[in-house]
Amino acid sequence: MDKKLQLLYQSTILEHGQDPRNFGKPDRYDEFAEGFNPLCGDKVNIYCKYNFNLELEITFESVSCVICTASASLMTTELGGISKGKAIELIDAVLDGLHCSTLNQKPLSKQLTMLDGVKEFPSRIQCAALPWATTRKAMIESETRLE
Amino acid sequence: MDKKLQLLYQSTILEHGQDPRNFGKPDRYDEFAEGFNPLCGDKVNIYCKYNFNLELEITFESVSCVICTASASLMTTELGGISKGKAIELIDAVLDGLHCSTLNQKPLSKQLTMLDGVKEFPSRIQCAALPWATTRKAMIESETRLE
Amino acid sequence: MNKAFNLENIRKDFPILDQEINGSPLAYFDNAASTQKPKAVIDAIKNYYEQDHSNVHRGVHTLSVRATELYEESRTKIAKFINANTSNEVVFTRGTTESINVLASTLSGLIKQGDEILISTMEHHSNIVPWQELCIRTGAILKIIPINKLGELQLDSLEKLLGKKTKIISVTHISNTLGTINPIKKIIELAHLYNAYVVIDGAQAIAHTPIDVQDLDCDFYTFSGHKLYGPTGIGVLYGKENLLNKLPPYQFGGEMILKVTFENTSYNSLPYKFEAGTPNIAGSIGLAAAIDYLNSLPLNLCHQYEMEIHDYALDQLKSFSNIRLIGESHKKSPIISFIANDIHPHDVGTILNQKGVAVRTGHHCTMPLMEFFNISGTIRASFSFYNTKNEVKQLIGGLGIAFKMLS
Amino acid sequence: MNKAFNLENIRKDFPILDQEINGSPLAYFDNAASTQKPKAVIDAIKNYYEQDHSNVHRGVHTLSVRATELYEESRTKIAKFINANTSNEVVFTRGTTESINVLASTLSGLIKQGDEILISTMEHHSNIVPWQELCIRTGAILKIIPINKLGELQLDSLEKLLGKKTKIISVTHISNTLGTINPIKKIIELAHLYNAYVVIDGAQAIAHTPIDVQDLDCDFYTFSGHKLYGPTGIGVLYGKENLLNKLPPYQFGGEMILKVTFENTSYNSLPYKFEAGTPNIAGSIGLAAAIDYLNSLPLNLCHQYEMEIHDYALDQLKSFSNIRLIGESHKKSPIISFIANDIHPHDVGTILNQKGVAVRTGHHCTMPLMEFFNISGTIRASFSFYNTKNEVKQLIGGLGIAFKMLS
Ligand SMILES: Cc1ncc(COP(=O)(O)O)c(C=O)c1O
Ligand SMILES: Cc1ncc(COP(=O)(O)O)c(C=O)c1O
Repeated sequence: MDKKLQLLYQSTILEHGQDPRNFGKPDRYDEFAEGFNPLCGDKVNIYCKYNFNLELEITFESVSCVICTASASLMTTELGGISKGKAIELIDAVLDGLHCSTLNQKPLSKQLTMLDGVKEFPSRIQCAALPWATTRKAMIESETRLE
Repeated sequence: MDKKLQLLYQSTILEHGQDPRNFGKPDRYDEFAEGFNPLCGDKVNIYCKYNFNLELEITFESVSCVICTASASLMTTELGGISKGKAIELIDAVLDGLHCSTLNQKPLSKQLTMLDGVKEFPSRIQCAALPWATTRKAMIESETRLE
Repeated sequence: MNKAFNLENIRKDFPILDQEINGSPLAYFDNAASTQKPKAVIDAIKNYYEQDHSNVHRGVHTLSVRATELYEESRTKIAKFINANTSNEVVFTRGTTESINVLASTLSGLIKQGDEILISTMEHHSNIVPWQELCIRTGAILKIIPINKLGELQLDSLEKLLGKKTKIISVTHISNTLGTINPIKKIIELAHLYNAYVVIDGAQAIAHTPIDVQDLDCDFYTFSGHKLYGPTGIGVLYGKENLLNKLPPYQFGGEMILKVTFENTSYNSLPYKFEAGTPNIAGSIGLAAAIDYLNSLPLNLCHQYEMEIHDYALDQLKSFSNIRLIGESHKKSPIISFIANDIHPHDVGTILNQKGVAVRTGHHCTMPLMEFFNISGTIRASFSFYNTKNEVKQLIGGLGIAFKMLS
Repeated sequence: MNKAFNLENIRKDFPILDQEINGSPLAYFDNAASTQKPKAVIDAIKNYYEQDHSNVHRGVHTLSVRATELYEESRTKIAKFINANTSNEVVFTRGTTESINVLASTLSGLIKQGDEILISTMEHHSNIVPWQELCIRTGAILKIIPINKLGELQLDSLEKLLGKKTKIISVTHISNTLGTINPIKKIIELAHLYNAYVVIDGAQAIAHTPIDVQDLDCDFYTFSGHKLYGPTGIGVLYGKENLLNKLPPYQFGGEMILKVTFENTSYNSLPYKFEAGTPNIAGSIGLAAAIDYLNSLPLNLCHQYEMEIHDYALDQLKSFSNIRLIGESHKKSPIISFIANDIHPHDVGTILNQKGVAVRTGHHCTMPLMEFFNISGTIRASFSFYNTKNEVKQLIGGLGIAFKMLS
């Protein structure tokens, strides 16, 4: 089968896309944002909560394609348990990797670099980026609200 | 010199264009209309008066090119002294001759058929037609006003 | 028309079709979004710029006269194509969206608070949002003509919605998502019983069915050149002469004026009143060339053939058990929308493209319709007379791969 | 730039120039109305339709991705050409007229009764009528910045007109009739002292002088593609990002929305908020090709050369004693307007055309300016870098014949 397609739809991605982790809306959360891709209609809701150690607990809901869902699912597994500052750093690295450079060259986990497969499909980059950008929005907007 | 140009700017036309007959605004008039060519800015005012025999006396004022001025001047010499009905018939023949057929084939005076020279210059046909159309407007609109 | 339909020749007229995408021949099934251009259209634009270009309407010199003649000839051809009464009824716009915006903006003077505007559930955003804005501006109320599960407009509900307050009905002739052909002649008849104006969104219909605006008796008809094998950036607003005369101008500037002073400005007559500024001259000429091209084909056979391809594809799609059709109207144009169980249209679109097949996936600018069907988007294959059965087979093959990969 | 200016090569780039009109070689001096197109522009449009066409922004398939990339690349090139801060500040329109209409329409929310809008005596109708309409709608007052007999804007009068009530100043960068180059940087500075927004009509300037919107600090800058060697039907509205963000959308429909429900609609971000419906994709690509072409030339030398031709023509015209120049500003672009005693411009235009010379005659869509000079029209020769001294001689010869014939 097609090489590029196989890179895009690697088993990890398909698996996360079809059986996403940390899916759902928690009863209580500290930060929230809604992400929307007007081009395809994909929707993502992001919920962030911080425990007493200020470690992130993050979940999401979405109506979205495999790429977007998998990206969100992978994201939650990566961001869970780290601090907000670290999370934003990681998000920025991923967004830069998706839009400008490549994820491969970044100090990222193996499962994240798999998202590089999307590079061959320019119209799908925003699918992969949407959950990350939405989480960033949730985190940053809550700060401006506090100010 | 150029044949077509010489047909357009025949001596009669140049002469009428530079020394128009029946130019000016009368103290009293029965019908009036303003003609305007938005493409070049030419303006013609037409004044119609009827004597006790119901014969037309027609004068005009204009800021216009040679073709338009000559056409107006020629028109006044042709329409002066005839009845309104006859005048409209003549106007319609000329407008049809200018826009659709040729003046040559119509029962018109020699000086009017000279306006056929304009046919080779499509952008100038409206210059020749403007005074005639304006006179028609003056005559017809006054009727609707009376109704 | 005694001309024969010759697929092979037709395909040669469209240079873009002859290419490979990701190693497979291009199968272009995105015709409802935009049709491809025959060589005749491309050449008309090229020739215009290489030989005749100048600004229109304002010059005595030869190029200006030629450009003006070509531009006005285009208008006349288009008027004839839709059987308008006079070419004054053909106003050039950028496309359907602008045409509808012109109407929603200029009709608003006739609308009072509490008046009602009717549109339907299946409208394209371009035939929704301008009317929403009109309602916000005027206090009018937007009412929605419902559809049934097959994606058919509910005429009986329309009859109930119609009333003395109904001022405008704006509906699509053919749905870009469902393919439904609406009974617009009947709708126009009903609306006119209540003296409501009828606007028809003809963006999809113009390429798939002959349009006779006089027979339809519609007040306004709108379409885009780029969906009729013509250039981008050009479209048409047809309006009955007496109605267009009643409306105020939309944009202001050169061409549309008669006389300007700082105190007072008077407007030009139709259609120039609605065409401010230098128009898309090459666009109009290209659109007329598209119409000339279509007229050179056995157009009714082309329309028949498109439906054959549609029916063939529909039949083939039945081999997949996971497919749900969206839009099963009894009267349809060559558009098929479907979803495949839990598989997202976007993923299918990407895989199909990898096999050379171009389909559109998503909401197709009909989000309220998506809401009605409770889906986020569909996979849409829309056909033209240049499509082939082999291309349909390519689509079916690609779907097989996609479904295997994604489920 | 070390490139040399090579007239012969440049002329070869413009296919239309190589033709005869009425038996004489074409001498095209109607560049202020519309410029001709280099082969590079025509080819870009052709290639687009032959290889890459599809609708933009909504597809996952290759053609749609290509079309979108080409379209957005065009925006970026244009942004760079005028040194916009981001390509979000470049909105595609049909042309200058539409750009100004968008502004006059969307700025009206910021205007109250009694507010003042300033324009000048030398404006094109497209920069007069939209503001007149805005004033009628809002009760604002239109004030006119006067000019002197040379056709120069009176800066001291402007300073007197400026006040707390001044909300918008909209002036032309270069007058299409007079050739006057206005001191817009100074005007913008003055206006900003009063927090007025400045709109610049750049229709003429864009082809004759480098534009740096950031250096100018103008709020809005508008121009047409067809006057910059690009296609018809495409133009640009530049606006500062924060200002464009403040303005409401202009037209409504596809592309410009984020989400549509029948209850509520939210709008897309810049620049899409202002681009409803399928845009003139080929037009944008053609305009970018024009900019690429211009960038391949020694553009400053081209501008210099145009002024040489202008000066040469001016000098030659002095041999006629019956000529009166209209527009003698100290800072001029390559446009010459004149009248000849009692001879009507139209008659001169017709005779010149018979000799292959294309000039524009009439009011040039600046009727109030004609009133100021108390004339009904002028003969206008407007130059491009593809014009030659021989063509100027042809003009002078034609004028000799015309004057002899008509006086
Ligand atoms: C039914 C319908 N209406 C309106 C439009 C808008 O047309 P355009 O984008 O050409 O303005 C489209 C196409 O996208 C359509 O399919
Ligand atoms: C100074 C000026 N402003 C505005 C316009 C209008 O431009 P367009 O007709 O391309 O919209 C023109 C050209 O005709 C012009 O010269």
